[in-house]
Amino acid sequence: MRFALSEDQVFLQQTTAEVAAHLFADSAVRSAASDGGALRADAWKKLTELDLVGMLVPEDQGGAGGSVTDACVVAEVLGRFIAPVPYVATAIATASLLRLAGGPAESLADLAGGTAYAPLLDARLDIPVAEATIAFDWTRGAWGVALGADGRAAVHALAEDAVVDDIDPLHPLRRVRPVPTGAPDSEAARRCRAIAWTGTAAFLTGLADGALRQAVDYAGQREQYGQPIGSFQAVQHLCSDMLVDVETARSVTYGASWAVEHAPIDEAERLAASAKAYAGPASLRVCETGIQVLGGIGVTQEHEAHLRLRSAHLHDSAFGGTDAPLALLARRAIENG
Amino acid sequence: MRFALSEDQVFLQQTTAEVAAHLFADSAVRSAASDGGALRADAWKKLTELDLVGMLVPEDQGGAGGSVTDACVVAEVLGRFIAPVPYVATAIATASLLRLAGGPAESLADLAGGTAYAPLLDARLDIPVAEATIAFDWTRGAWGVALGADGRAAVHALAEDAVVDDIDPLHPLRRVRPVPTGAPDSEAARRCRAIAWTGTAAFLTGLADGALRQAVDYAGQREQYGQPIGSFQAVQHLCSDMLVDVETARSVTYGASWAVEHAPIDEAERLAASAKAYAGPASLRVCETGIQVLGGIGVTQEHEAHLRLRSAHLHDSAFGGTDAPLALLARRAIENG
Amino acid sequence: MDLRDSPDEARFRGRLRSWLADNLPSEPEPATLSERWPYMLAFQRKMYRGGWIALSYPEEVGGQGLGLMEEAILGEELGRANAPTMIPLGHLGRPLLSHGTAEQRRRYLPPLLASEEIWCQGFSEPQAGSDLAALRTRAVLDGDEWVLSGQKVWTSYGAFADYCLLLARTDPKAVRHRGISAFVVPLRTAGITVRPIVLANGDEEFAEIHLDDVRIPAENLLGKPTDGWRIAMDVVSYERGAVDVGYLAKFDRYLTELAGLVRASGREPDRSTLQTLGEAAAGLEVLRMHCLRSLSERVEGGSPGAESSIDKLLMTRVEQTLMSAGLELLDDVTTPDRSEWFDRYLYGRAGSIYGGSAQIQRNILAQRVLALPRGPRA
Amino acid sequence: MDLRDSPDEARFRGRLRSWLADNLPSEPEPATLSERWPYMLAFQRKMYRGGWIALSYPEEVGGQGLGLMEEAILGEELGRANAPTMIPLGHLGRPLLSHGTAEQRRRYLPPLLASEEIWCQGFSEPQAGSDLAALRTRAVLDGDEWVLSGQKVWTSYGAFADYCLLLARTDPKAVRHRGISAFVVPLRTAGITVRPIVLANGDEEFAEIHLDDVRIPAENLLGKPTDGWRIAMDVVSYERGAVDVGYLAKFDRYLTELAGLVRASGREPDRSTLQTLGEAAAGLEVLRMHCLRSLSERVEGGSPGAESSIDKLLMTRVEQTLMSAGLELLDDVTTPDRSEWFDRYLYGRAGSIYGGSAQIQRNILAQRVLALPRGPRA
Repeated sequence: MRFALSEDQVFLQQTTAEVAAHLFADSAVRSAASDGGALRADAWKKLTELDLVGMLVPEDQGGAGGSVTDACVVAEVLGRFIAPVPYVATAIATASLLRLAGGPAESLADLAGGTAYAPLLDARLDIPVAEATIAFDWTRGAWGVALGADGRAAVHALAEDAVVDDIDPLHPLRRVRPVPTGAPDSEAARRCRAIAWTGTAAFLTGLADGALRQAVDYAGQREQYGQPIGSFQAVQHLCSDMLVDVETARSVTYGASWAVEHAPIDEAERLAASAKAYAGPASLRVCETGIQVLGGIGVTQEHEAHLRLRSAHLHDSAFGGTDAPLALLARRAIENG
Repeated sequence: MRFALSEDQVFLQQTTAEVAAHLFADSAVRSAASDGGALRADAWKKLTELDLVGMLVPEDQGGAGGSVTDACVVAEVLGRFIAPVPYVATAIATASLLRLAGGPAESLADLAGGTAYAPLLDARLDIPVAEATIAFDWTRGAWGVALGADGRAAVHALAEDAVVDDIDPLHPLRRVRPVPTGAPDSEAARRCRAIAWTGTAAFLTGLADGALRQAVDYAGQREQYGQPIGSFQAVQHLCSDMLVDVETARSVTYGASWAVEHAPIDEAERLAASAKAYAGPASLRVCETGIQVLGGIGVTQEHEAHLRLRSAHLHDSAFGGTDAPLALLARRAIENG
Repeated sequence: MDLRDSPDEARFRGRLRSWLADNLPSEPEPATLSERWPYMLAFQRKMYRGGWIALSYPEEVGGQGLGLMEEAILGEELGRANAPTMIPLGHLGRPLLSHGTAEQRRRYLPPLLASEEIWCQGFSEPQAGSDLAALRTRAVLDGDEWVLSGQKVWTSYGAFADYCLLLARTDPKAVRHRGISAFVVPLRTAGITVRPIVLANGDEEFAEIHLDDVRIPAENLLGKPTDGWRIAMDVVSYERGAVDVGYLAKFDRYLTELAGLVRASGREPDRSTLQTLGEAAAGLEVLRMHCLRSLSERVEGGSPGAESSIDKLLMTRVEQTLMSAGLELLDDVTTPDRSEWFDRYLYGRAGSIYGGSAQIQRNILAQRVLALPRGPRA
Repeated sequence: MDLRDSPDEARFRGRLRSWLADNLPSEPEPATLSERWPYMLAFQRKMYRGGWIALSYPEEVGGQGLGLMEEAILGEELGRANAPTMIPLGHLGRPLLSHGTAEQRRRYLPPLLASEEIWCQGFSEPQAGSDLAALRTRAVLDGDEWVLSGQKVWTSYGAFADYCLLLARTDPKAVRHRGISAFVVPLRTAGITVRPIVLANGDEEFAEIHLDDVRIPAENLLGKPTDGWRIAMDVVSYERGAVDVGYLAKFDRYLTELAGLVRASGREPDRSTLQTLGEAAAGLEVLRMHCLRSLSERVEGGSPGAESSIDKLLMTRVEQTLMSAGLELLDDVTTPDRSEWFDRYLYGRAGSIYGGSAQIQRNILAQRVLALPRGPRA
């Protein structure tokens, strides 16, 4: 047993962070909320060039042939920088579905080449049982991907309706004309769901990690009553609780990232469900506490903290919120109890 | 509108506190957990002599003819001292049922004279719909009281089974052979339930108030790192949160204590349900935090903090826990929404 | 205890209720502040003309000579009638009443209370948030004028205001809060720039005020020099009472709306839904009762003390519980209702920050109510 | 990342699993500690004879010369097999190993690891809980003997122990933690009184130790004089890792039991039940993964640092979530299951107190991991 990133993964983490720091400066992220998708498009191009978009696509189909852990390393870093790109939606959830649930091979290669694909969900952002109505983390012109009634991933041209971006302008939803789907019952479909949960948990962990770093920086600098606010025990304890949330969300997420590829399906699901159900609320707590530490500035549009919190909410809701993974965990426990 | 205790009520509060301080010293309460009911019997006699047991019994039936607010004043003080007596169960819940739901007049007089009566509940400590199996806060030889199928309070001799006192040894439950009951549908029965909720909220508030006082005293004296622990912001904030819980539970409880006697039934129920659903969890939080402030000593039998927490749990569960009042509040909101 | 109206109170409530029935605007409240402002202002002036504003102020300054009790009834009835949001001005008139000269009261109070002149509060600064006593805006007497320089933030409705009740340091040698004075600053004065602060939910309720050698007449000092801190604490404690700021009515409206959406969903509510909605409803009743109690204590005992931090923390807790309930129950994230609720939730995050953060309120309670020993900082 | 056993680990697990299948006691674990103690001790000695104890200690002192990984596998398999509770002794052998003389290691370690001599930890005192460095027990060298006087509290299994690893102040002039030394104290020595502390749930796991002019040989000093603080911090950080203390296995057992009771109730679980049970289950997976990660970091990087406070806070959080779930789901308060669960819940309240309170753990994280500035106290 070894629970640690490999040297290659640490390198991947560092280079992704360098790229992200360049692409997603705080001010760039703030303007991305209203730039009509310009940063999103530029950044996606760059991430495609770096082979990060095709991380889960096999090398012989034009991808990087990486592991889910590799993809989670990237997703976490992107979360830290509140990156307005559909990495979880496209590079993790959709790529897995196309690859593991027998989707068209040319779409997979196309995805690795930077073409926009969005996973199709129901109105509660859960994985649909019979009908999808939302393209999640939608990009203009994106194809939609969902499991068909035959249990195979199918690609759909989308008849688009309203854009819903008032919760998280960095990750728009698009209503689409209903697409009939199959339920995620096969082992392949269940593994895809587990991978989507895990990738989302990684992004949520990164969002939280960024909030923690920012809070600690700010608390070390901002002075009130003649001393840095970070020297007050009340602020210290807020930050410590954030740290516990971040590190423990990270632990379960990376554990799940290994399990979804290597463990039997029941164990894979148990860990992925735990990661999703834990990282969502943990990330919300951390982003909220981060705003509390920042004080007034944190609730304005002059700071990106609200965008971070918005992204945390959207991703907490995605792929069945906490309800779906918690129900899975509870039912498994009851079966084995 | 006047939201304050009257001068008489403040006097009642003071005298009850003096009596309680005498009867329920910390060491006496600790030994009451295993004295076979001796303190309970003595104290009940004393409270009967002082006309506190008959508080809700009309004067012409041998009682004090007091208001529910008066009874809540007494219940709160008794809670503060973790008094091992069935004041809420007998003097408030049972007395109301006998008085308002047409119980036998002689029983009411008998109750005011100190005879033991216990309300009959179901196994979840909720007010029974069809069958009661638990005598709540039971005293040896107690009569059981429940609403009959005819909607009138009935007195039952109890065929007793096991005593359950391992959650709260100060307020034993007794399993009894099932007693058929009616559901609390009439306005009188609903008002009785509201009074039981309110009285329980008062006792819970008192429990919390005692925990707060003790924590603040201890934090002012106990030194670590060369200063009183109460000077550390982390401890200060724990105490402040306790204060908020205590004072706000008190507000809703006394508001309810007035409403259950004077307001239309819907408003009475809304306030009583709020008091019960709020004071229970608030009291649990405060009793738990109190133990955290006390540190190690708080989790031993050498201190009465665990008895306080046990009593808070039992009373939080009593009369439908938080589920019954929350469901009532939610359904009313939905009807009016 | 008597939560019923007295006969006078009942008559007042009856008159108010029928006036509201006749006078409420028929158009709904606009969503954006720039459209909402004239709407709010028009209704507030109409209410003033009807005799429903400044209830507890003396008649000679334009008030109604009634009490806090009537103020509370007003809050309740406005909520019940789903009336437009009130512009909170009442607490800013208090220091004029208590510390103003006869001339200041005569000049400023009537138009303030009539909403003919809008006032805002210039307390917080970029470097003086929780630590208000650290404020740096300076006022220097130059002949018969005060010259003010500095910056204020978090000024509610600052972009719409005519006057600012502003704190500035007049004695730089005195320690912290001892050197502060309060001023009446006309915002049209040269050297003042007002810039709106856009909140996370898009609201532009707050503003920054920059003061660059702003000259105001000497008589615009309120109270004596260095009375500033006492005046500020007075205003802040009024501000902390939930009744004054009309939050209760707003929360009631939100709860009713949320319950209506649950009903409209047509789904039979499960236990988890009942718990979530029930907790939000219970929270509102607790807030209502606690406000009544605080009100009653104020009616009997004068101005609110450190205990008002309890009201503030409770209000925040109830608001955040209600907002979380909304997010949980409105689980179709693509509906406009959910989106509006999400904006309210974001706005609610500010509740534990403005007017003294939750941490500051807890400090106040620990030290001033519970009398816990001060830390080494003291 | 590779959460699979290596071939060696898999072989070890296989052997252990089959040994456990053959050797687990057939009688259930007794409820009271006085009956449970001999039961636990018998099984622990049997395990030692089987070669399953002291896995990561060197063979020359009676260990198995294996690693932390095998210790973790042991914890997992004990939990999986629903084995008796282990007596936590391993962390007390560590300072003997690292600071003991050859003679001390030879004399004390083998019987400690074999559970033939039981050890306990004499750190906390009535006036030195969170603030361990304030300890007052004194040791004075008198010829070739140390004379010890003072009082220890919160000593796990103190009433059953033969030896105590005890901290005492040897240099009263040195500031706080600099004047402390560690001793090996035989508890049968004259002048020692051990009194059990009864916990709220009736457990007698802890004890007080009173020392009244207790004379022990000079060679019972462990390490050099004033090494005490470093030794203590070492022990405490080992203690904080959840894997060592076998909590994970216990929590797993509790969860399985709770889920079984939900199933046995025959009621179709509603959404609220699924959420509550699911959160408890997720908590355990988080704890398991975090423990694996910490373990892996320790295998690669040596002894655990300040980050172990994360493990401790997580363990408390997961325990308290699990206990609350039990209380909520077992809503028939008259059943023995509920009553047992309530005892566990009460015991769980101690989780945020012993071994450094939750407040102390947060201080450690803020100052030593996040490097936030120290307050004026420093």
